Amino acid sequence: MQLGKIIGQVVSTRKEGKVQGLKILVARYLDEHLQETGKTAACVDTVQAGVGDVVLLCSSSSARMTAMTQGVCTDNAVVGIVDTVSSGSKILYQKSDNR
Amino acid sequence: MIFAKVIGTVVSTSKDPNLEGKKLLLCKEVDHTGKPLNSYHVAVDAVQAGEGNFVLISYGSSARMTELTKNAPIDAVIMAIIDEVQITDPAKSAKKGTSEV
Amino acid sequence: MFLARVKKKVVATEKHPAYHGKRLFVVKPVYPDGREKGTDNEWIAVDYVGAGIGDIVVCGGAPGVAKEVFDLELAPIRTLIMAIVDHVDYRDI
Amino acid sequence: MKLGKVIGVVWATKKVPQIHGCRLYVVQPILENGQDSGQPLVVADPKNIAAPGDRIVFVTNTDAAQAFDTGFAPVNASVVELVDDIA
Repeated sequence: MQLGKIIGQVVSTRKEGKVQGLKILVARYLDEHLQETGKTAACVDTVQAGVGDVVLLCSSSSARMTAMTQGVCTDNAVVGIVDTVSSGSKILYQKSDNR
Repeated sequence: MIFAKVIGTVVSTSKDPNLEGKKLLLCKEVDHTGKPLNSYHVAVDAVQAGEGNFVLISYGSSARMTELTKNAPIDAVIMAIIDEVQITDPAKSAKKGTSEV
Repeated sequence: MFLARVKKKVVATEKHPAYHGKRLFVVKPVYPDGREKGTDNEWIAVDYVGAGIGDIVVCGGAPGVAKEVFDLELAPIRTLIMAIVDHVDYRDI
Repeated sequence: MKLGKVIGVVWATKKVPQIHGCRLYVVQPILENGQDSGQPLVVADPKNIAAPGDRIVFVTNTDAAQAFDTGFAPVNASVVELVDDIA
């Protein structure tokens, strides 16, 4: 999985059957130091993530393994909202409550 | 499979039910000599790895082929902790001096 | 799927059971006019149609395809030679 | 599938049960003429076909798990043939 930061949402009225009713978010990929990279991805939300959240992004066929994305034509899904990322005793990221 | 070094942990409370009870580790990809490469993975731990360990990561749909990760939305799994990488071809082994792992 | 030229035959005695009795070739992807696509581009493919060295063939495969065409329980086979090309009709764009 | 040369062995005592007893090799992908092609990778050898120094054929991605008797193993590449000759 990769880390990403939610920067927006895709609004689309005409979608493929099974994608209807699913929230599609725009995430910017983060590197291992939680710094933003230039790459972004559209991904199906399965955990009610919001803009500003640092999330776990699952790609390829594994993205279709959640209850919400089973059989859906997606190859990228948000599967978790990250609380903390730490390296040794160093905290690289801590989710704040007042987002 | 790719070589990686465990550099941190990732904690998440609101996640897919299939991810519950699984340890997520932040892993930096390295080459066979231990030289860091330009990518990383958040991988599920299937072998009780810890920070600093030199490990093997299986990625993509193959990552779901352990009892722990079966049918879960997981695209990277730590499937072995490496004791040693023995390179027989002298021309290929640790060109850049000593290993960093 | 891709067009390729059969270059050489791979000879092996020790192999995975799924490969018993199968011929393996080195194939190089080509453009429709027969030019090779890059020098660093080479695949090993299992023959399904009786191809020979020098033939232009259609190669490809997907997970599980080999299992079906060879009727095997387990088939760690990805790239198959699926067709021998007689000629390619194409237009330069 | 690709051609490769076994250039090393990965020793790991702690691994997932599916690959117990299966050797893991560092393989350098090569071309038919022996030239290197791309970066070395780790390849599992479920049927104990290869040894260091050998030229092999390996299969990647989902199909790699099919080289195991169970068809279920978290590996990205598996050895399927030991090359005697390329003619």
